[in-house]
Amino acid sequence: MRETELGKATSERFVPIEVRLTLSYAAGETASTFFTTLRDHCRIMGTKCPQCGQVLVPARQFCPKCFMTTTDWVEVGPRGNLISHTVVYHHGPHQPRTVPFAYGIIRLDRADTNFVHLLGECEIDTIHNGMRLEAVFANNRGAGILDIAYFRPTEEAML
Amino acid sequence: MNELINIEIPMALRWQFGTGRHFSRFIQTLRNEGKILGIRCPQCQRVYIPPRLICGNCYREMAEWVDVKDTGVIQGYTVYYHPILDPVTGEPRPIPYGMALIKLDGADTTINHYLSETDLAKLRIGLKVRAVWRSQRRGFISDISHFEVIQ
Amino acid sequence: MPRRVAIIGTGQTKYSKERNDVNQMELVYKATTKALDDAELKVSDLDAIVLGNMELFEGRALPEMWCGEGAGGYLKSVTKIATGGTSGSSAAIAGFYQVASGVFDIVVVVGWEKHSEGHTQTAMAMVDPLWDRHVASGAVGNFALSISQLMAGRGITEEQAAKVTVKARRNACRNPYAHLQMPDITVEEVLSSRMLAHPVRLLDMCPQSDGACAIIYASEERARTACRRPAWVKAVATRHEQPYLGDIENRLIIMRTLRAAAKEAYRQAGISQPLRDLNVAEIYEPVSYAELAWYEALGFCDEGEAGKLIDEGITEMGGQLPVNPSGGVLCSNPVGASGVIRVAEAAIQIMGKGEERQVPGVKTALAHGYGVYAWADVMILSSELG
Amino acid sequence: MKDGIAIIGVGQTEFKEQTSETITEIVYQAVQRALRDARLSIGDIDHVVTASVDLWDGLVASNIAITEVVGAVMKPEVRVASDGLLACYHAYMMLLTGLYNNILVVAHCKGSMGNHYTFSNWSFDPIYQQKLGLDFLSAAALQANWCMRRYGITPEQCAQVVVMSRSNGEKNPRALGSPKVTVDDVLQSPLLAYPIKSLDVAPTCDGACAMVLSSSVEKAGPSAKPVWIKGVGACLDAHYLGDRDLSRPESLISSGKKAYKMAGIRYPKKEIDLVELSEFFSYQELLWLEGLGLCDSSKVSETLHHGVICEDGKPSVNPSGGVLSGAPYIVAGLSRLAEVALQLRGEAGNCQVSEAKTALAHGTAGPAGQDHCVFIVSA
Repeated sequence: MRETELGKATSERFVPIEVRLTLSYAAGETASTFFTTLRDHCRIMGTKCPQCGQVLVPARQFCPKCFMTTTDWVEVGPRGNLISHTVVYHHGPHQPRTVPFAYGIIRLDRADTNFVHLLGECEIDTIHNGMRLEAVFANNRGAGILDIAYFRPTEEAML
Repeated sequence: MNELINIEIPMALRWQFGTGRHFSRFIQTLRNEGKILGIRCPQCQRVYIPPRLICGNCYREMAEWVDVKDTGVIQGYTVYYHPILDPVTGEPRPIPYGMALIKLDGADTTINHYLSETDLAKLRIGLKVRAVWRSQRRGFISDISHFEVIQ
Repeated sequence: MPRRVAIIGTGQTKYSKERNDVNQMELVYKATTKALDDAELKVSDLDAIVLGNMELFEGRALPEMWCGEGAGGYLKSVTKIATGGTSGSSAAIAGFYQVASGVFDIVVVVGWEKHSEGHTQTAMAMVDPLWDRHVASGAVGNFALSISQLMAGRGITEEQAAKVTVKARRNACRNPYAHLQMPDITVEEVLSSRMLAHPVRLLDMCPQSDGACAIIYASEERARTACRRPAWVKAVATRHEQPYLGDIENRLIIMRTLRAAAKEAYRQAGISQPLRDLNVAEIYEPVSYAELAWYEALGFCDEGEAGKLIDEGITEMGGQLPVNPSGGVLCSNPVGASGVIRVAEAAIQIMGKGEERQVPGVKTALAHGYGVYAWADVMILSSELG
Repeated sequence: MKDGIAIIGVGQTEFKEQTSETITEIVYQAVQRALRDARLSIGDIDHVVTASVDLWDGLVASNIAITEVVGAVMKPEVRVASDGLLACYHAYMMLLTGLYNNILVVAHCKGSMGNHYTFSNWSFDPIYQQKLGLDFLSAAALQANWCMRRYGITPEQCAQVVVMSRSNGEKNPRALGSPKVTVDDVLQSPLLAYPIKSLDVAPTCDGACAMVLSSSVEKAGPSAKPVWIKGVGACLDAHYLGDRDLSRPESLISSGKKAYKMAGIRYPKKEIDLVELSEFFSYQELLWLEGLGLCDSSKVSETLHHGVICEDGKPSVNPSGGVLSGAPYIVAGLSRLAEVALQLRGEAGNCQVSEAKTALAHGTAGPAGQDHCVFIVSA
């Protein structure tokens, strides 16, 4: 933690404190398979719950509702329909894109849960719920959720 | 066993800490006059450093400010051989370095601070020490660079 | 009198330096499913969840939002406790209250931590920024300063502390979950390990571990039907202390918080002589010297006699009061879980499920949580409803 | 046993946009006011339950900073690291055990210390969501867009909610006192995340709230004005946003049902006189009412232009100005319960609702209302 100007008492009423460090979180076996498949084959994977039969996307080790370990892997998407969206105008240092940018909640083909990701290559006012989308994969992929760059409208969505 | 992935996320966060009534006066007095202020509980008469709103033992508000000297007595000590990040410089502190629990003359609580002495044979509880101040004061106890043993 | 409550199941993951095969939520899931199997229950039997975790160590906020599902928390009441080192024991106590209240019949308490994913030392430095952060000495330094008082005031020696480490790391060899297991560790080996901050050496200090531990509470009726030998909760007590290290005079010698919590717990459980009335104790020792300080504060011995207890093997396996058959915090320390592990291991001894680390004939067990500079939780479990 | 627990004292600081007071000072002020209101001294308190979150406080184990002022030196305290109302639920259960007489519940947060939305990014799972940059604002915007479409809620109706909250809030000395606004002011305020505009958002602020709960009210003497806790429910929803139908607040519906069942309430719309909700965004006031079965969002447009939110103004909603006129995160839920207690004691001053007998207080935490807690109380 480098607190270069720690406690520089700008005024004795307020003291600025800063923390800079990098956290590293294990994705676990299931999410690691999801990410390596994304990176190496540009395929989006879900896992199926043996009890309720739902295909959970992105892939989960267990079904949160049935508390059962998932067994089979199912490829989903890369296309799907937009369920809800927002366009962010308020900047924050934690955002991966400069504003304005859009988020979408997308029901990918063959998935039983929705997928949350960024939207791109579309005019803000053309975004409408139900529109048909397809995943656009990043050029250099490092096994992370941003290996999918964003989802864009398919050709027929543009007609 | 397939490849296991780790997700790296950089954290860069800032907080604006309010110093409040007591600490703002402690900072001002230390920075401007080089004096260390404690505060005394009207009930148990204990003088606390750092100064604060209430005495936890008596649940009484404290208002009597007390000047505390920059000399004191060692109540506990250690010599550090394991580098730890110095929060002021942000660099690992060169080892070995001494640390002590010091009851400053005029205070009833101790402060943990750095000690120049690193020879364990010379260290024991009860030794008298004196503060060695940094040239430039900013109003924090780290304005004292370390303590040195007197005698 | 509150409803009677018992622990009817426990679940632990293997504690280790790094669990890269599971993320935090999956780690919680692993411990929870094991506890459900142990109690022969399904997730639908759980009425509520209590979690213990010091999330800022891993840079998190509101971790129950993500990890609550791992403990079966979907569409259930989830309460997340965070009180420093006592997070696990305080969560265990909170789970007891929620069942004793009558609002819930079956509650699972899960504590977890993944130190491999965070910065414990720097997070420890995120203490009071106006004071502690300027001389933050971290866990090792804070203990070293207080241990010099303990040695001067109570005559505790480095050898006696080394014996505590040897007892812990050998006991841990009979605990399949323990992180550090050293079958042939010797006092000499401990005394020659690298000095961190005098007199604390590398082998005197607890590790930083990844791991999770779950316990399941049941109301009296459910406990009777669900479990052959439930571990009944006889006492719970907590004491917190003033905020700064320098406020606490002769911290490890006086330890007024642990003395008061133990006294209250013994009163509730009808214990007059702990050394005689307790059959096993799982206590929270982040450094070997602390175990000797806790012996006195818990009333296992008179003033200045803690060294005698370890020298005469009274707290060894086979001694009059075995302490930490599990290997304790010295062998496994995922901070959010460490307090729950103490309670789980005490319950395991009562339920007779200790396998190789089982102390014969355990009827009454003590579990202790320690945190911050001098916070204390004490819990007493018994095989008899009484 | 269940009816034996009452709120016998409430205390709150004046919420401020930014104060240089420390967390210790604002908590002390709230505790002093609650003890005075309960006519008790700190010695009468036998356990403390606090609510705070380390990342927002910038401290590890941030309850260390308030141990002295909540009277927990050499006494028991436990910290629930979530909204104050959930901490209160735990305190309520502790009292039901019969092991304690009076429990002090305290919640604090200084929103001015840091960037609220950047902090909230750290509460999303780091594996699949955090690196997308999601925060409480974008999660709420996804929910707003979805539920406004489903229930036909319009931006004008959301703006109306802000107008009513601000006008109620102005009459409430305890509220932040954000200035009155018009529907047009709200509609023209800058868009933060479609469809949420800046005036649709509850301003972050600094403050603390404390409350004394008692299981031995008869000992509290004649002047006591107990507010009895009749029912409580709390519930957590799925975390991954894609696992939830954001237009249907499952965990709020479940929390409400549990609280109604415990309180013996079968027709909430008729039996609840007064509601204080934790709405951090204007659309949430309507969505929470829908989830609690207290108003039919599709009929909101008619009721709104009568200047009320629910049909024939019953229950009355957020007379205090609600969270929308400004309440600190983490403190919001507990301060709703404090406002409701004052209302039932007839001590709410200018924003007093006439003869309210049974009231509901609501708290929420996490993205897009993932975790909810509901209290039903009566005079």
